[in-house]
Amino acid sequence: MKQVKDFTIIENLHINDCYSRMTLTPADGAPMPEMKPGQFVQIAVEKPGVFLRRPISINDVDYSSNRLTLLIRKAGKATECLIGMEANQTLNILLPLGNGFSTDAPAGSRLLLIGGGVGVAPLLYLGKELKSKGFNPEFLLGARSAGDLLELEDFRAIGTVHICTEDGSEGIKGFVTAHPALNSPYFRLYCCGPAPMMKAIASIARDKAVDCEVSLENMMACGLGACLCCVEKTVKGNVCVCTEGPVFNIKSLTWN
Amino acid sequence: MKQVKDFTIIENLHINDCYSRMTLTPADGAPMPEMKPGQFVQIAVEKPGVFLRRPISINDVDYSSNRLTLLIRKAGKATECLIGMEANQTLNILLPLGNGFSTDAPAGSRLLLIGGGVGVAPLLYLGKELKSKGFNPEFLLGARSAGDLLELEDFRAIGTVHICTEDGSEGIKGFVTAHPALNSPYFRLYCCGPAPMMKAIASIARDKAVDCEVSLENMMACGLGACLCCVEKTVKGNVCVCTEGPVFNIKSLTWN
Amino acid sequence: MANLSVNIGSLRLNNPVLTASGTFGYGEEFAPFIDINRLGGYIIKGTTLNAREGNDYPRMVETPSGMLNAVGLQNKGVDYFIEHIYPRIQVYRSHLIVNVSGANIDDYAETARRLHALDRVSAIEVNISCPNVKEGGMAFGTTTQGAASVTRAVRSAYPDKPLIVKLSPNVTSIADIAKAVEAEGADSVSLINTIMGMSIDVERRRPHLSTITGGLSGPAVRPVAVRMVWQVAKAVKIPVIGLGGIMNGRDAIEFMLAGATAIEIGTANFIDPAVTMKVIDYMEDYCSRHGISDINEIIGCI
Amino acid sequence: MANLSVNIGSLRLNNPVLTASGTFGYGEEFAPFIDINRLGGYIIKGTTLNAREGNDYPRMVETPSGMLNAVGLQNKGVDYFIEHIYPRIQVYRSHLIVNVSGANIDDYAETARRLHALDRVSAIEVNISCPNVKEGGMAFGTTTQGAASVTRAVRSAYPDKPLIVKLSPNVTSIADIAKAVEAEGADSVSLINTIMGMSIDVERRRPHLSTITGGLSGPAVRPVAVRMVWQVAKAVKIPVIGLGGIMNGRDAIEFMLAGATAIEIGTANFIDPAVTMKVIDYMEDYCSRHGISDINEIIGCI
Ligand SMILES: Cc1cc2nc3c(=O)[nH]c(=O)nc-3n(C[C@H](O)[C@H](O)[C@H](O)COP(=O)(O)OP(=O)(O)OC[C@H]3O[C@@H](n4cnc5c(N)ncnc54)[C@H](O)[C@@H]3O)c2cc1C
Ligand SMILES: Cc1cc2nc3c(=O)[nH]c(=O)nc-3n(C[C@H](O)[C@H](O)[C@H](O)COP(=O)(O)OP(=O)(O)OC[C@H]3O[C@@H](n4cnc5c(N)ncnc54)[C@H](O)[C@@H]3O)c2cc1C
Ligand SMILES: Cc1cc2nc3c(=O)[nH]c(=O)nc-3n(C[C@H](O)[C@H](O)[C@H](O)COP(=O)(O)O)c2cc1C
Ligand SMILES: Cc1cc2nc3c(=O)[nH]c(=O)nc-3n(C[C@H](O)[C@H](O)[C@H](O)COP(=O)(O)O)c2cc1C
Ligand code: FES
Ligand code: FES
Repeated sequence: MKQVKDFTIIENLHINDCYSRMTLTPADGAPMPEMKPGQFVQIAVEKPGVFLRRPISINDVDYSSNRLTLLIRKAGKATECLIGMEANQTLNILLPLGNGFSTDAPAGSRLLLIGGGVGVAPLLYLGKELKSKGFNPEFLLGARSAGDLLELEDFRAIGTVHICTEDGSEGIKGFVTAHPALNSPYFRLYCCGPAPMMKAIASIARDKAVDCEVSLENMMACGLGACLCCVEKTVKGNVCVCTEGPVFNIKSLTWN
Repeated sequence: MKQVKDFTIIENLHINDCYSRMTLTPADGAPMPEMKPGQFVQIAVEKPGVFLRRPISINDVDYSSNRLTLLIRKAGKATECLIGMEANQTLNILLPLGNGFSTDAPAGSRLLLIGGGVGVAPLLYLGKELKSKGFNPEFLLGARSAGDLLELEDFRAIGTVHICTEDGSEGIKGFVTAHPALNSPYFRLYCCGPAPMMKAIASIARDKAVDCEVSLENMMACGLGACLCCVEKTVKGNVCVCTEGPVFNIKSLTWN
Repeated sequence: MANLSVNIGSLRLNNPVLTASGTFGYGEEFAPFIDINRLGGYIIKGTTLNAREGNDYPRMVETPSGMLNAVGLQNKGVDYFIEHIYPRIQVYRSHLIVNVSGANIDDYAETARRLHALDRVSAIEVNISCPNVKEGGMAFGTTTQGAASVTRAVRSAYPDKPLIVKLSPNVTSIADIAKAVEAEGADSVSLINTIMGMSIDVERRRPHLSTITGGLSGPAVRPVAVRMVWQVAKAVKIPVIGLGGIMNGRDAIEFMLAGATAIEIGTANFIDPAVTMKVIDYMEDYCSRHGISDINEIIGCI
Repeated sequence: MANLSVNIGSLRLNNPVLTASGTFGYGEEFAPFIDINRLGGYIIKGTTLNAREGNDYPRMVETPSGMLNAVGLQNKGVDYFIEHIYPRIQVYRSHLIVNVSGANIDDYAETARRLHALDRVSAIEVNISCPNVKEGGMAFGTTTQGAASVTRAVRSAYPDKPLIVKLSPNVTSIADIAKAVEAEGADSVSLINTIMGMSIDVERRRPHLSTITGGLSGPAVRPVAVRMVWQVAKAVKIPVIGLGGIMNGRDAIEFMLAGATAIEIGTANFIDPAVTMKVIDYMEDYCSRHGISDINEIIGCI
């Protein structure tokens, strides 16, 4: 059930100038609602010049410690403010939102989770969930350079991690789309990252007739399907990314 | 010379829920400009819902330690935010603004400085200045109750302090206008506080033909005499409180 | 406790709090956060005769204390509404008000006619003021003749039930438009719709919205909306419904003091999906703090 | 470094940055903070034929991302200006532009005539759009006839020197007003003046301003201003001066992309008295980042 809740920041780890990993727990101590990998939250950011809530993916959830983790990249005023926040401060959060990734597949399916930049955020929780369902998810992570590879150790703890960096400072030099891992036969690709990357992966998946889910980051106002601002053109017409997405099977999109 | 400067908060002392005393020093370490008692500053407050700068009186200045002190009362969003700030945070301040009180008087003149609530703010620096000029300023301070009497020890260090509280919890019960001290022959009254109090004091001063200066708190936008928003009706017509005030001799006002 | 109920023509609202069309979906979206039955009423998405896909993405951009939108009346048409959505949402006891738009006068009238049959639709709000569609929409709302002719046609297609006409702020004299609409038999006017605005991405040197211009809403527009409500309330005898930038109870009372009998909450639903309940609470508290036994006392009392 | 100079009719500005009337005093007030000579020009307080006391206090109230003002053209009249203020401020090398208002057409024309003689007044900006005075002011700015007749009278009283007409946003079609003004020989139009708004103190149940309504300025109005500049720039051939909510260099560029040849900075001067210099710096930086050799290239280029 969707809810608006105050959360207390337990830790806000500055990964580097541009990223932080924030761990939160409900301020009232009540158990968090159930969340699915690929869902997101909407955060109210108390900062002059910020009016609407900001959508942020669910990076990780730990029900036993009642903690939610978010991965935030500095993109503008709101995200900069979030990165600058400190433990014990409070954030008002609307959650959980959106549909989430599919986690069903035939037993033993090979699954590849492809993330670029801060797009890796939803893949950690997805990877854990897939692993707990008995799969051996693999990751293909891309970033500008080694320093922008986020949560690498956490991903490695789940499964094989393939890496690309644009400057070659770690893994293979170049974009993820050029990584040889993509030549392996996967049952499904999951992808979250910049739009050009997702479109390139979608095109590869189409060519190979591999199932593929992408997570979109359209601009949002309400996050609830009420305002119709966040629409994406699909085979069904314009649909709300905040309710019918953010995860879409590429078959339903009109990317060509 | 007026300037816009970043100041670092050295200390923000919470006197109680509603008041704080903030000590600041220029962030760049440069010496502060010269300031006169009765002048004020305009503070940019970084808080959603606050757009204009906020005018605050100069409570005290210490050139030797290069420190400025402000006394702030919670009146709304901006002042609440200021009261909640912490040491080492930075504030952008426009200063010094306005004309200031007269500090000349025949040697040995008896001078009474009357303050109500946070209106005592400019009287501390004024008292010190008058004392340094060889006068023995007296104070008549009023507040709702004992807990709202601000900086009492600082005032006592300068001169005799007469006190009124509305609930009688300290000094004489009632408004300052009823205090017997007002029956003494003073050369000049200085007054800063709520408008009804200043009008009552002005009327007493007029009756006794005593010189009297009041410090007005009209709503301001620019603080520089540029917008003409802060005007007060005077015998010369509408004049800007931010440049021709905030201190006015009651003779120039049209209060009757 | 003070009486909060107010009348919009023959429509009795339990309290003055409505939701603004296009910002509250079909109500259902807010069921996790509020008790919809506690609302004075809820105004749902703009409905047109035929289905509309709306404008291309991007449709939204944040602006200082507000946002521009260019949704463009995306909806599945009145028949789809009647068949699929109405049956679902009529379970709410609160007054359901349908917002109606059209590309031409016949469309408006026909949509209104089809809605007239629905018992659980308490009123319609005719949007003659949408800045985000090419044909019709705002064009009708910016001239007294245009506003009058839409109202006349809808009035005859939608007799005996409360008819609210929603006015555009993009005009020289909104009071004149309101008078024209009143003369044609509208039971109430609501205002304001969004103000036409524009925002440009200076790094990419292109507009933020696919449609170049869009409609400005949120607290940025509130001073303009309050002024217009005040002007219209003085000019007409029918009740005025005020909206535009209401973020909390204080803002809602501001509109009522300016002359609004009821208010609508729009963009604020995006910031706090439970805001409507808080506004009702505030009204109760405001009345008790000010010794007001009936909220009708404060309407237009400045 | 890129060329920043632009032309407003025969007036060549070193850069597009002007100050908005009523927000920059007579310039002197800002001398401690900026190099006035570095401005493209500075537009000073609204000047009328006779002295005016302006409206009663309170004249100002803060609103979300903006403010309402109701100063009401307080000034000592054109003769006082010529005798006492002009001699003092003509020392600045930057272009001095006087903003002119009037209660009737003759007042406008006569004020313009007296200013015409002053060598160091580079241009006048005729304010047909002030919402804060009872007579005249905005009334002229809200009809094409009114706007045309003021422009005609001022044009003949103020020949051969640059004449800018400042437009009101409180209209249905600002492009029509601009065209009417262009047809009467204005060399440029500037827009927007403030949008009429209102704010109420709900605890005291009375308006915040002595005049009930006032003019809204600040970033809240920027999307509306950008939209209007874009509409007007497409409708007229004379250069457009854009303003309304410009807080920084990005905002200034936004107006130029929408079609403004120059821009004015108003309310932002209250927040940061040095903002004008920062805007000029930003323009230089923007041009170099984007490989623009002449800022005229970006005017209206979206
Ligand atoms: C479903 C979803 C999940 C996301 N997950 C993450 C995440 O896990 N971590 C992360 O760092 N970022 C995530 N984002 C992106 C994040 O929402 C934006 O970076 C953020 O809103 C920018 O706000 P700002 O004030 O910092 O930047 P601004 O200065 O407002 O804008 C910078 C850029 O951010 C984008 N943006 C601004 N407002 C919105 C909005 N309301 N909705 C969507 N995009 C916007 C625009 O493209 C804009 O150009 C996600 C976005 C979506 C839609
Ligand atoms: C010359 C001068 C000196 C002052 N000195 C002090 C001082 O030393 N300590 C102190 O605590 N307060 C002082 N004030 C008052 C202080 O400026 C206001 O309390 C403050 O601006 C309120 O801002 P806010 O956002 O907290 O409240 P808001 O919610 O904005 O408003 C609360 C009330 O504060 C007043 N106010 C709001 N904005 C302004 C403004 N721009 N200018 C003037 N008044 C405003 C209004 O009366 C309003 O009703 C002074 C005011 C002036 C003009
Ligand atoms: C995303 C969005 C969609 C809207 N859709 C409609 C609509 O379909 N019909 C209508 O009459 N008004 C529509 N509006 C206007 C609102 O109902 C309201 O008039 C306006 O937003 C001002 O109120 P606010 O500032 O409280 O949002 C829409 C507004 C927004 C923000
Ligand atoms: C306090 C104040 C006084 C103003 N006085 C005048 C004036 O005398 N003449 C005029 O043409 N415009 C006047 N204006 C309008 C501004 O010049 C400008 O058009 C408006 O404020 C919008 O720009 P901004 O948002 O950058 O302030 C005034 C605005 C303010 C805020
Ligand atoms: S963000 Fe409002 S419908 Fe998706
Ligand atoms: S505050 Fe602008 S003139 Fe005084």
